[in-house]
Amino acid sequence: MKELQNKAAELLENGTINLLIGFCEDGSKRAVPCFIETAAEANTLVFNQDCKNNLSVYLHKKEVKDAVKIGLVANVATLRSVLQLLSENQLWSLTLTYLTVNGAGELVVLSSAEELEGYVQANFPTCRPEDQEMLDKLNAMSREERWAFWKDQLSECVKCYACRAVCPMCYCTVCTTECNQPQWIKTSAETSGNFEYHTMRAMHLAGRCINCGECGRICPAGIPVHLLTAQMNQEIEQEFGGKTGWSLKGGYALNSFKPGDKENFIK
Amino acid sequence: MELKLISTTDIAAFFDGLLKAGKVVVAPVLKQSGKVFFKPVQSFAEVATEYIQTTFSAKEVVFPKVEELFTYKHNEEGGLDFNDYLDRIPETVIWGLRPCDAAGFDYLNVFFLQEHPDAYFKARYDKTTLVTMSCSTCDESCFCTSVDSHPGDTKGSDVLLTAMDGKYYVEVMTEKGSSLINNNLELFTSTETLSKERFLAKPATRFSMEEIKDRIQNAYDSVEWKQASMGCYSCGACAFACPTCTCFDIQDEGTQDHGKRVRCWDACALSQFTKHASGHNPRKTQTERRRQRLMHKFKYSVENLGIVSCVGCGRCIRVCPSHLNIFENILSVTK
Amino acid sequence: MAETFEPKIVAFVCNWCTYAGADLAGTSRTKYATNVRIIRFPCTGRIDFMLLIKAFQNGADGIIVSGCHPNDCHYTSGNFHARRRWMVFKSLLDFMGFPTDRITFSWVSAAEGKKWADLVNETTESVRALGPFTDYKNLDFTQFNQIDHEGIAEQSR
Amino acid sequence: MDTNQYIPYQVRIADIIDEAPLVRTYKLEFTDPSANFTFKAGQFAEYGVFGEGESTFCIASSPTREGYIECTFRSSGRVTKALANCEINDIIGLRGPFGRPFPIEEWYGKDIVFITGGIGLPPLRCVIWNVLDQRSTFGKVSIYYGARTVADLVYKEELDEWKRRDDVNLFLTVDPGGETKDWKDNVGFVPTIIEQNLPSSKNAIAIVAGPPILIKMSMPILAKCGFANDKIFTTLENRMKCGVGKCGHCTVGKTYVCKDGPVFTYEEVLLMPQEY
Amino acid sequence: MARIGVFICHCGENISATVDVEKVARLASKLSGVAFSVDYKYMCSDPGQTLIVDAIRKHKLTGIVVGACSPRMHEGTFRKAAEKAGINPYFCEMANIREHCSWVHPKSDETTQKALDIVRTMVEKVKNDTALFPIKVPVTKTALVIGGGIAGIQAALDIANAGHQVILVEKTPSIGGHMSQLSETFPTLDCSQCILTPRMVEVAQHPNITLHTFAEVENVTGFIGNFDVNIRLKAKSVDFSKCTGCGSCWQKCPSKKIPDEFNAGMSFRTAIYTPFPQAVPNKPVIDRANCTWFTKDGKCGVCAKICPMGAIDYTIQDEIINVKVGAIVTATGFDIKHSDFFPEYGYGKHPDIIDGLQFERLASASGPTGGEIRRPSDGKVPETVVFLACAGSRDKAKGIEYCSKICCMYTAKHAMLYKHKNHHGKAYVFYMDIRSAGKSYDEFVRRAIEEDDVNYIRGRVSKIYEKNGKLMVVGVDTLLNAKPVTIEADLVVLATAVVANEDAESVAQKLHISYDKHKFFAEAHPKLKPVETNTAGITLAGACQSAKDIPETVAQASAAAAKTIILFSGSELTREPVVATVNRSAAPVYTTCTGCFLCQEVCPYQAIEREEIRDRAGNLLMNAARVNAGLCQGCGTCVAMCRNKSIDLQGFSNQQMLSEVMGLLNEPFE
Repeated sequence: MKELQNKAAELLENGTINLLIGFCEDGSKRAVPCFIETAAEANTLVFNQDCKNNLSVYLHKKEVKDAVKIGLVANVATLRSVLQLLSENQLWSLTLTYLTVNGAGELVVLSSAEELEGYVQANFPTCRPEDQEMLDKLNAMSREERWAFWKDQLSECVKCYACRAVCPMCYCTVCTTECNQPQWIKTSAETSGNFEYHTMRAMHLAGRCINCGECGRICPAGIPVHLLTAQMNQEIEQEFGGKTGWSLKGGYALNSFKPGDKENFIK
Repeated sequence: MELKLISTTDIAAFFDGLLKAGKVVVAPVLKQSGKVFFKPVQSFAEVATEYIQTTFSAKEVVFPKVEELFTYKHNEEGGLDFNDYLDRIPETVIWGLRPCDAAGFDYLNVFFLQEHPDAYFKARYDKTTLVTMSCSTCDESCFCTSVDSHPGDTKGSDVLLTAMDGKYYVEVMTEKGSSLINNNLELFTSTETLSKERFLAKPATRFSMEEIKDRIQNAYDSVEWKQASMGCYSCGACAFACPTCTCFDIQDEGTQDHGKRVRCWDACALSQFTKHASGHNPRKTQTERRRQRLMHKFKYSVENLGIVSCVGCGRCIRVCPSHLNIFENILSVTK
Repeated sequence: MAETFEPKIVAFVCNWCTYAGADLAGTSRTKYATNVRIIRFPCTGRIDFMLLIKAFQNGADGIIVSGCHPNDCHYTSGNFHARRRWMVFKSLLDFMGFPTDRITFSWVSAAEGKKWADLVNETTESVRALGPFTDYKNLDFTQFNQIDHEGIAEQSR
Repeated sequence: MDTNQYIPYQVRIADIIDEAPLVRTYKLEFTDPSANFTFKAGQFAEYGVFGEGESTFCIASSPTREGYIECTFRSSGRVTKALANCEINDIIGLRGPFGRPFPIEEWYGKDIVFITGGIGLPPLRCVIWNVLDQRSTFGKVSIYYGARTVADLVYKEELDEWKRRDDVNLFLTVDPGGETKDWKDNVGFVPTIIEQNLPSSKNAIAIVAGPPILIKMSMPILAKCGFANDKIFTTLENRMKCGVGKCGHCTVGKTYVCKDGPVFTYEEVLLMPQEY
Repeated sequence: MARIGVFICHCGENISATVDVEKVARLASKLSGVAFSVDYKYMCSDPGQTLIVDAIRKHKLTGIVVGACSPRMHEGTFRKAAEKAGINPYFCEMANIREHCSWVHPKSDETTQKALDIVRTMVEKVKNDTALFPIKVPVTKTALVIGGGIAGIQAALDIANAGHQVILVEKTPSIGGHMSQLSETFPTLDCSQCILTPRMVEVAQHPNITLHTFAEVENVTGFIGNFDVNIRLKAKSVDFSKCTGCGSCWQKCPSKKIPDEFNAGMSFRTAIYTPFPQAVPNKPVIDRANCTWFTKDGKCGVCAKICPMGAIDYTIQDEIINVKVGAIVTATGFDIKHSDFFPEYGYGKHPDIIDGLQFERLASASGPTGGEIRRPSDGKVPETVVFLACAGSRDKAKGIEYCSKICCMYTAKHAMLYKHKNHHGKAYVFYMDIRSAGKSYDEFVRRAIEEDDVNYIRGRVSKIYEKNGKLMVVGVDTLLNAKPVTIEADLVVLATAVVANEDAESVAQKLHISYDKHKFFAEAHPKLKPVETNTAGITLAGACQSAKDIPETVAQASAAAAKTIILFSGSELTREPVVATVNRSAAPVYTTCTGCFLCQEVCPYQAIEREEIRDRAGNLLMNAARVNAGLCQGCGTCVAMCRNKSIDLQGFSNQQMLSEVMGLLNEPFE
């Protein structure tokens, strides 16, 4: 902890970074994202189990972009999303430094995309067991049961777009939901509109989602939306191979093909 | 106002009485996600008992997340026929909402019916009766006592039930309320005023309206807004969960010949909220948007309607993906 | 229902193979079910999955998606990309419990007028067997809009 | 029970005038003769194309001209584009009139100075005609109007008419480079033209509308002429949905532009946050 | 609202027979946005088009829907009409109520309803049409001709003589193709070589023709007017700049037992060789697969030693050259089935059962027997020769349903040639039908039968077996009430089926052109575009499209040349504006493209480029995709790829496709 704070302070001090995005504790002792611009504030930094937010999302935020040289306190999921973003030609205007804590609990500072790639590949996360459990449960269900499950879940969606807002891969300046010529997605949060929205979102993230699970975790209505993309990713991985947020080269399953791709579902 | 008592054993009978009377009863229901939502229920058994606060407020009964304003259809004369449903709204009882929610209704009522009364809200509100439950528990997000309310507040309620060991202390506040009671009057016994105090939760008081009343005046220019809003992802969770957020969007669904015009919730935190077709956006940054929301709750609504439009239910704090904390923000910007 | 149910089937086809194949079915007067309505795209690669959802939302009971056989794409690779997209889209719908047996994916070349006719007939029959597609319509009883209020008022009586 | 604010009137497009690139004026007549629709200069309405939605703009015709209303709009968004695709005799929806009008009654006997540019003229046109139709009740009337190019000038015929009238001083201009070879009027930005022909602020009212830059530039000049901030009027155009101060889209601070405005004195504007 | 005109065509009876066209027109007029609706007997006729033009003018229509045949048929026709009436041609849409409706459904209400729905759908689309304008693309005035047979030679010469550059690619060491192997040609019996050789020489000497023999097309990218082609020049192992073609090398070459392709395997050639004496270019190449230098590393090397010019170079490697061409003529020719294709005739195990090409070589003065017809097994002159027409052709069982077209004629020719050379010999021809349509073709066959008394027996041959030195040909004579006949033959000649080259499929895939199930290349339209392919700028010549005789081949080759010359007639060509575009708008938006460039990968034409968007001060604001309208072919794969709909496809825009779907599924009215 202290180590992290000192390093952050140092980086801010020597001008390596102008802004550090990390976590601090709020009044009720919850880890919340914080934005530190001076070495003096660095001592408020914390980094522990309940530092869940994927802070890479903030890299799309104008107020943050303006800082250009940015330090990011990140867990592997976050680093993975940064890697994916780089492979999608994003964040080009930023100089990033990453601070993380490895399995052995020691501070790791990554200052180049290559280092980042190396670290991520060395510490590549697997699907969270609780998610896997849910996926298996759903896949074991009958078609009708699954439909009922999602229908019930999606009926609670109010289209607050929190799932979109916390998703590092949802960086479109104008989302399909806001395209109104034509209007692809109903603005209203009727269940069918919600179905549209979440299908669309899952399709757009299939093969790009880095499974940080934020969308599901923060959904006010408690809808496990992250399962959709998690499932898609697993299917894509076994059908077409390739991992998301694995390398700088990217390798998006849906803009490539093999002549021998699966087609048993085609008459 | 009448004061009554009803035993906890009879409460179910009272509840069923309402259903039998053909009323739509909307009550908190625990869903598998572990969250509690207001749902129309068919029996008392469905009603959740152990909960501090529902995820979303009860406002959607009178201000649905999607509300059909009217349907339109081209007629033979080349004109259109409109059809709204204002006359088709059933009697509804909201059961077990918290005093903060009820207080929210108090604001909604004033807001929607001032100047240009909102026909849809009115139609729903007139048919809705609020049976409120005092809070015996709370969490660190609750701060009703900071905004001139408390866990046993009767503000906005038609009936307030306060659990006192073995019985409910029933405060009947309005005509609507008493007509509800009269539905099964035999279940109730009259009583004199009792003190609810020891049965109520004790949420921490974060500030008092009194102390910030003056300092909020020039809060607009506070430098703290940036920090207060940096964490904001610009989603609509806070606004949609809020019992007093009233912003909405109007959309047409259908073709030029036939379809419906609906209104659905909108949120001032969404970047598109104020954006013009030209791309010009009066509130460009999240800082401005966050400020608008908070200033509206604590300053503008007071100036416009004389009411603080925050009821301290703490929902926005609970749902916020980055745990933005409204009372901490207010404190920081009124420093 | 007394009279047999006639499903509405929308076909999303590419211009160079399947559309031409359907033309060939026409020129060779091959008869098939009237239930299908064709929407012409330049290439299967152009077919946006959102359009399938929209079609179902607007009352389609079944959908045919068809284009050039692999390697025959007029644009060389459009159908390869489409194939992947379909595969992912289909499994997503499956996962969401959507009845994907209402969607038929196929390759029909410009020379396969007969195959087109058969495809339409088979799909029409299978969808007719499935019955009208109501899952989607039933979705739209949002908690508190008046339609539902009536619904509930009904039940509670 | 009060009338339902959300049910639109049905109006038939009686006439269409193409004013400038992308800019059209519709003359609208109420299909239901019994609809006694009355409004005041400066008020706006919600114009709806069914299936597309509603769009907000001012009523451009003068309340003194009864039996119809006119609106002028530039097609930019979804609704305005759909609106632009309408033909004569199409039915569109209309809700209104909304908002606080110009306090014309208070201006009787005063000089009126209109300052506007481009598509900012329509909101003032209603006032201009209102004033001209009651010409005798007002003092001098001066209009400063400019556009980027000659083509972008709207209401060309009316401009000619005003030019001909000797009871109106029209100062017409186009931005440098926007003139055509047969352009006889001023060339230069509106503020410059005002500088060259300073209006008297004595017993006068100034009404400014148009692009923000124009407003920003004109204010100091008007101040220099001695116009008090409460004698300068303008009209704001924020995004609006309901028009009755409920939907919250148009708020600027505590102000709901739709019901507290759109007409404001410059004094009032200065009190608002810069969110318009 | 738009003012749409709907025009319903009866197509004579073709549509009106099953669709209630009046009703369709009547109900269409009720559709929102439809200002005018009418039905007419023949919309595509002059009066029909005039009707449309007048209606557009009279009713100030903003767009039209023509309910008639497939857009692939008449879209152009009606778009022109729209243009004539003064509206942008792309405000015209066709509702295909013939191929997709009236022709495939019985007369019924459903059929009429369907027609109606189709029309409504297109009305919805046309409402969302936008004015489009043709795109101009520069044209590289160089043609690539693939294949050096008579087709390729003819096409190359025609294009070259029109003054354009031609690159001719031939995979064998010499041009000439099958025609050079033929002895005489029907129906004139003039010597094939004699008429072909001058043309071959002309090619070699033509200033506008660059000839690449022993070369193959590696891959093709780009599009009409702007193809980018890689050609593999296979290692000849001989430096042509030094070689004089003196021939000492192949005379001395020790490996002499290589079956000679030119003589259809009936003689041998050396490892270093020229295919035949008149080869163009007349310089040898080394067949590395059979040269001991390459097979038994570095042994031999005789040719190098012998060569007076030192032209032999074993180190030469394959070379890939890149050329830019504006058009491509595909003239890759054909192949024939060989006798090993026929189990009933002993799988070609018997040397004296030969195919037509082998007989040509036997009959050819330049052939292995110097033009004397001797049977391969023992070199005896056969007394009885049996010719089998339709060997494999028109035989479902063999998977070749089609007629090989040339067999009837060359079989007659073969029989004649044999008779001319051996007057006492007997010639029998087993045939199914005699197909001798063509100028003085039937006369030719009659001559064989009447003057050269060749015995024509109508019937099939069931089997052939050997019996004491003779080939017993067992068949039936269907004209003599199906009497079985057995003929003792010394030589049997099979007129084997004409088939596509084995590499036809891979060639088609390199060129991105389609092919039929027999691997013959597919023409764009069976009647109206027999020379073009579906890929603009690529034409077909000769037997690669279907079996043809020489005059037909030459005619099609000249046609292909003509198409190419037309394409080259202007410095740029105008293309359909059906292309993708990435949206752009004024500041502060600029574009909604987020510059993820995931679309770049899916574009088969590399049409998506990067654009840097900068503010006035020159600061880089964003990277956004941009479509090169010249390269874009309008498949729209990128459009479906783009997550936030920043790319759209003109003519098939999101708005259009979505409103089609909506329009289609809106409740059927009335």
